[in-house]
Amino acid sequence: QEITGFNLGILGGENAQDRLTSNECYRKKIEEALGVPVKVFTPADYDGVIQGLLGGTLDMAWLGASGYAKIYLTDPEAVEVKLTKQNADGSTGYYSIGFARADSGITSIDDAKGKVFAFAEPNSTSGYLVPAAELTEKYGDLKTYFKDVKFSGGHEQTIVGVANGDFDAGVSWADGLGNWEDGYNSGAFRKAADAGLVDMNNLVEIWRSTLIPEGPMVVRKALPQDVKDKVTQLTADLWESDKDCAYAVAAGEAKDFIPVTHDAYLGVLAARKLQEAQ
Amino acid sequence: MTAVSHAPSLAETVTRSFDRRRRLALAVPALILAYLLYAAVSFDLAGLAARARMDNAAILLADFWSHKTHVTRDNRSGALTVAIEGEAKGTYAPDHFPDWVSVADGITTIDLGQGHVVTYDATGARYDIPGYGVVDVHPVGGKPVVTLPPGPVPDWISVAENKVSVTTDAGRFSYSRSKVETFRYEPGWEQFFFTLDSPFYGRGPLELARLALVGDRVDPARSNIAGMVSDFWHNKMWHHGDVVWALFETVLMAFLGTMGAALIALPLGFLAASNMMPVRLVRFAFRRVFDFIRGVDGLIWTIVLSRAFGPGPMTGALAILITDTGSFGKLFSEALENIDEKQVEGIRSTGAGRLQRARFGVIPQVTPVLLSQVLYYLESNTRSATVIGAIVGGGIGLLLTQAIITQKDWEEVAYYMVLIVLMVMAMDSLSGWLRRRLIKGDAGGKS
Amino acid sequence: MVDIAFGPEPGRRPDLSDPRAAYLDLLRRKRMYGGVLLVLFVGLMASGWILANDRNAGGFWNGLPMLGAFPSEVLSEAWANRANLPGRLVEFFPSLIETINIAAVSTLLGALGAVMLSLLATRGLARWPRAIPLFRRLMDTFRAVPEIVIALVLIFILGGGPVPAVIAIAVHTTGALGKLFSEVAENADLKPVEGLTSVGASWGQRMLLGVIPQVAPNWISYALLRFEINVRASAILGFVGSGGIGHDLKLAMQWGQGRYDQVVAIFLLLFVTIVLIDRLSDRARARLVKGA
Amino acid sequence: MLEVKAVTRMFGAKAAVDSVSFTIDHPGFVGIIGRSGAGKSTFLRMMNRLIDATSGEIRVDGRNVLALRGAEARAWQSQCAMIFQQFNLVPRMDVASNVLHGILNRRSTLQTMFNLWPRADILRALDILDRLGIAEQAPKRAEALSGGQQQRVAIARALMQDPRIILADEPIASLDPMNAQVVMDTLKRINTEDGRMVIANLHTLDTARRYCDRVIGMRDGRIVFDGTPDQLSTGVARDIYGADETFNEAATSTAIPADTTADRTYADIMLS
Amino acid sequence: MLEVKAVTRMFGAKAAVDSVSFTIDHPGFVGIIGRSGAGKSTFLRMMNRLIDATSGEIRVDGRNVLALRGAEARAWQSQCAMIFQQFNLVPRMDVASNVLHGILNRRSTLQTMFNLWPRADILRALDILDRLGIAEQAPKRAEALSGGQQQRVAIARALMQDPRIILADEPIASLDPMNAQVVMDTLKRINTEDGRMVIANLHTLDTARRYCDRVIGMRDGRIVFDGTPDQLSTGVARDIYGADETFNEAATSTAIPADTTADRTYADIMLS
Ligand SMILES: Nc1ncnc2c1ncn2[C@@H]1O[C@H](COP(=O)(O)OP(=O)(O)OP(=O)(O)O)[C@@H](O)[C@H]1O
Ligand SMILES: Nc1ncnc2c1ncn2[C@@H]1O[C@H](COP(=O)(O)OP(=O)(O)OP(=O)(O)O)[C@@H](O)[C@H]1O
Ligand SMILES: [Mg+2]
Ligand SMILES: [Mg+2]
Repeated sequence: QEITGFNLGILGGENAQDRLTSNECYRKKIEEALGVPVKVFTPADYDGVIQGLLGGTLDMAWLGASGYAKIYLTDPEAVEVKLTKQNADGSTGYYSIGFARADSGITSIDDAKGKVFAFAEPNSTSGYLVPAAELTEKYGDLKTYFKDVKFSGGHEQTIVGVANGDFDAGVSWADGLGNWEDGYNSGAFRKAADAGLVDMNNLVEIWRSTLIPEGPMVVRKALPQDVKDKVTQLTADLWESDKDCAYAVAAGEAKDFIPVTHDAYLGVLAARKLQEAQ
Repeated sequence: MTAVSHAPSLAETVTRSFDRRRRLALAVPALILAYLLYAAVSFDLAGLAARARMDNAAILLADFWSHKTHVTRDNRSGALTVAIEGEAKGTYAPDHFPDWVSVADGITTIDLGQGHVVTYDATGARYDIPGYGVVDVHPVGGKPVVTLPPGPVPDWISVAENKVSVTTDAGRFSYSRSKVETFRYEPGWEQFFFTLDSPFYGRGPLELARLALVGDRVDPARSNIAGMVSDFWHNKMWHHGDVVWALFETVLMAFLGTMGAALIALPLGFLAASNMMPVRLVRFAFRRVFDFIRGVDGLIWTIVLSRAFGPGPMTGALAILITDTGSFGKLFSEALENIDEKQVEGIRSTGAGRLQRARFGVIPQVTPVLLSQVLYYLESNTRSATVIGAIVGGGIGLLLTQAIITQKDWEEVAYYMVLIVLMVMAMDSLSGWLRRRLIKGDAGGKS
Repeated sequence: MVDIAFGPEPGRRPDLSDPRAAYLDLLRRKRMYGGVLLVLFVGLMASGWILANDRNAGGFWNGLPMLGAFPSEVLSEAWANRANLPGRLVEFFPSLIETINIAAVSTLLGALGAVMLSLLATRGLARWPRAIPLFRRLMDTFRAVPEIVIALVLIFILGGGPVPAVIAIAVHTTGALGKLFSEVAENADLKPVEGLTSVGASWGQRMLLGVIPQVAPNWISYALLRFEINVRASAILGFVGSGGIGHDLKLAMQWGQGRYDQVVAIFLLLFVTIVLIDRLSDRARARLVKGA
Repeated sequence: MLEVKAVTRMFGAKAAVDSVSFTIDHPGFVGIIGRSGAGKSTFLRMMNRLIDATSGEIRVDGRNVLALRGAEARAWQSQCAMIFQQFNLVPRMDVASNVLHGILNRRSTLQTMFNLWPRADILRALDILDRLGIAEQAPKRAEALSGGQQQRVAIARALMQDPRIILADEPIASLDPMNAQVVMDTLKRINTEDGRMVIANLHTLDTARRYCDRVIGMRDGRIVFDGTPDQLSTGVARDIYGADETFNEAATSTAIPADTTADRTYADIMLS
Repeated sequence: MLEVKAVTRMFGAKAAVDSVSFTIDHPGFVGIIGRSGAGKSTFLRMMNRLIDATSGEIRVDGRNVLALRGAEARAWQSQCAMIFQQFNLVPRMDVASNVLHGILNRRSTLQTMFNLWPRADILRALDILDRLGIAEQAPKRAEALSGGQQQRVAIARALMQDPRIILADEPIASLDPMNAQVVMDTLKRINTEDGRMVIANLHTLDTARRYCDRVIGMRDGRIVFDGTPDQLSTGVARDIYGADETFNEAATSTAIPADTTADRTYADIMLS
């Protein structure tokens, strides 16, 4: 069948206007490839994009891993994963990193037993979902293992809270590349350090999760096959054909967009299921 | 003349009623105070005082009206960049550094003002702090080694194995294995009018005026005035053009939602008014529908509608429309119940039909009330549209919430806040003006 | 709308020497204005909706059949887990109380602020008549800043929790009620005030005895209305991470599938509360204003 | 031409109008008097079909108007204009529009919805206003007029209906003496010049005496007097008003006092 | 004791009170008459410091009260009671509280807020009400009283102030003749019994003649007459009121007419 338009959803995380601007080149390319008008949407929170994909008003989006899991669990027939981002070092994910104050003497999760532990917020993949699932698997019920489990409200609040001693330890995310004292190359630590909120020298890493996959690029399943193929192909070739544009779409340094399958997200899906059961 | 001269019972009644009122006068504030105390405890006000991050407030306040420029040297490659807010689009060209940064023979000198000077050179970096001395950092085996003036280390200097940082009133300095950075804070919204790549950047208002009116073309391809307008409108840092569009989109959502709701609620209001709708059941049903619509909040409607219509301004407008249909339905039916029956009777006595009675007996007298309500909601919906816009991905609200969530562009937050306040004020005056113009002085709807 | 929109023309005096021509002339102008106004309004509405529809991801007609999709998804799951519902209601009840407390405290504080500001900003009553424009602008500004903006900024400083919400709503309430209060006060009868002035009463006494008893029923009625609005607002602010039941709703909502029973429970609590408060305040207001 | 047969109206157990019957055979000026609550308004309102009768008939040219339903009842209303104590105009609309409301029944709903009247109708409305001496008020809003002027607009609306019968429910009760006189004079003129029947509820004896050809006295819903003004002796009046020996006719008088010099002088001084 | 020196008040370019000077040396009953707009109210309001004078002095026992500021001005107000045409009571509060307002100047706002009136004050207020014959109204709301009663409450409030001077701005203009007489009698009694000075703006000549020891006539802001009531001839009155030959004194009369039978009968009928 024919399509009359193509709608692209972009997730939050950066200034909305910047997101629109940086994706303008991408939009143009898709428009050229498909020959129909392409519109870009940038709702403030995940839900806007997710509802759009579920409702069939958005045709394609870059999602977080958890967002994909949510869509899949709501309606497995809504979207299919196509590509993901490959980082400069060849990895395709990031880590949830446990940390504590350097002067607290805590250097591992075992040391943190009986202390106050902070997560970011219940819906965060790296700030709660994955670390909580992994820690629960290894140490049993966290509410009894730690003295208290708190939600700080966000990654930044966790970092600041631990640095201030409000919490004894917590988790946040980073790409795990580069130096700890810079807050790694990218992630919540880096942002906090760059903003001058914390001095990374005062913090130590005490735990690291398994690799959390980068979010996928998904397309709506119901789209005509050739549309799906065209858009996927175009995006997969983006780093080769237009590096600047690819940089803008990836929102930073990366190596390539590479194909990915649903299986890469089974871990996150399982973590979500685990949480749901609670 | 004594108190005995009148019936004692009267004096008693009166003094007793004074006592009663006195107790009431004391009890009400006491109750309020007690409730506030309870609330303070339940909101953990004491804990809050401890949690409050006043330094965050300071950063925010400073960022509201100032900007910082990063002077960064990559310690591995030795490359030097000077960038406003450290952003790519605010990066100075290497041959056009601001005048407080000078590079000569591989030595970078950064003048932070008030005598504070930072120098980067091949051996490391130095920060000369007046009244304290020189903080000298040089790498040994990749790790920074710091030499401080004698005495205890002040708390504004942080020295650790891999990183040294100094924070003073003049700026911030940090040295790590990978890079050395200096931040200079300056007041003002940098690049608000023109970005660095514009030929008009850094020129004073007078010069700009001269260029606009009489000056030679800076860019031969376009006149100066056109260039200025275009460079301002397409400002890459502030996106003025898009911001204006966002404002318009917000007002559009509010306008469509409010007016649409009014048009739908008017006939429904008749069906829910006891003096217009004789069938009790219908009336009751409509009232409950209005209650339901209002009870489910606009935000929830937004989410429900997002599934059906996807993100975009129409979804926002529809969300406002639905919520307000509930409010207007209730308000309108109340207004209809309060009408003066005499006018309707007068029209009825001429043999007018049902619709005609409504048109001439009812509509003229409720119009001022309705109009004034609608205009009032128009103003307040402009505010709601800001919030709803954020969810449906449009309007100034999206820009604002995004800027706040990313937590670094506080000057943009300030800019958007000012714009929102101005927009709501403008809508307020517009609706006030329309009210006066259309209703001509008589007191319209209260409540 | 013609008849109401443009009453007796303020500008041109009708030519009294020929009432008939004068009236016909006036009628012509009224009809023209009315027509222009109507065309303008219809044009604005139509082009506005078309524009909005164009810029939306999904079109109006395509979306219409999907309207029930989300609610039915939520309801069907909640129905499947209906056994949990009573437990959920109990679970979220404390959050509801917190939300109501946020609304009540902020309404109270806002109303107190509004009383002061409105008295200071009302012609004929103001303590410092020259400062009236100042206080008015202050109220306008308070009113114009959306709650969510203040809350977001305060959350950054104070962290999550109810206090940012209270402050945000209180500020907005001060502005909104201040305007309404001062409109009421403007219509207050000044004779008692003058009477009190003549005995040498201070400004506070004049306001307390001469103005407040007159305006109190209307003021309280507005404050009750505001309380109801603020319950809603505090629920919404939960969406941005201030405490209360709105926060729980947001978490459950964002999680989606699997927690829809929570969504329904929270929604029920909120809905019943809002409707209840709405009815109660309606009653109370009717009694205050009409029964006085 | 008008035949009222045993018309009754109950409110609950109480008969507001209790088996009233009378006949009027030429278009005269009929006054109905009686104290407050006697049932005068209720009777007129039944006649205009603003409320339904409980039983009885009112035959106009042989047709029982009380039995008419729907559009027919409205058509009857359009032939039988009503004037109210409180004028019952639409205060926010202009005077001419208010007068035009008189022909609402004869124009289709669609035609009237947008207040777009044919030019001929407008001119006729202006003519009527002119006849009543308030043509220059036509563009003003009704609420901007004085009470007497508003009542004249109400009369103009009634004339616009081109009715056979004009019912007037205490047309001068809310007016000051000066305006009352103008309004009563107007009604009388319409009665004599146009030959339209006028039935007016009146509060006061002297007005009834001065303007009516025939006076009907009501008490507790029943007719207790029916005759010419001359027959209205003080004794009869006492009967109607249910008053005792102390009855003083001046008590119900609203006539303009003969001597108004003092008032005028005062007014002059005040205005000077 | 009271010395008014060239007091002037401008409203825009217009002098509402134009260089008024006079002296009063014993606490008599002074009437100020003059037609509407003559500046009577403006003068009293300046004296009570409700509005500021443009220039001039009012010396009471040598102190210029026009120069007082802030708390001192309020203290002066508390010694110089004012009675208004519209009573200016707090309608929703009870009569006793309204009387107690007379001593507000001696109480702090906080005390007022918590209704902390000492028992002695309450009793004194009741005594004053008793003296004015309305003690049994004390618990009622002020708005529930008739006009004449309300004005007596206002006088009670004035007495509560224990003032040296009572200013009364057309105290009987909104009252019916019966109540007007009661109120004027009360003021006169206070004047003679307590020896407080009363300055009253009066609208009507006969009231001034009947109650005043001294009459001041104003016209266009200036004093045009200052003398005893006997000196108030019709010619002088014409001067004051700016009237011509047609001047009829009755026009300003509010005296109670001798014959009120008609009114009473009417009332009886209506109430029966
Ligand atoms: N809608 C109603 N419901 C119940 N009783 C009514 C109603 N309308 C009138 N009545 C009663 O019917 C009786 C006659 O009322 P009506 O208004 O006809 O008297 P009236 O002669 O016009 O008196 P007035 O001079 O006060 O206008 C009164 O006792 C009145 O209380
Ligand atoms: N607040 C004001 N602003 C402007 N002009 C005023 C004001 N108050 C009074 N005036 C003018 O001052 C003049 C004197 O007014 P004032 O009220 O003192 O007269 P009066 O003798 O009390 O008349 P009345 O018998 O009507 O009360 C009038 O011309 C009036 O219009
Ligand atoms: Mg009647
Ligand atoms: Mg006066």
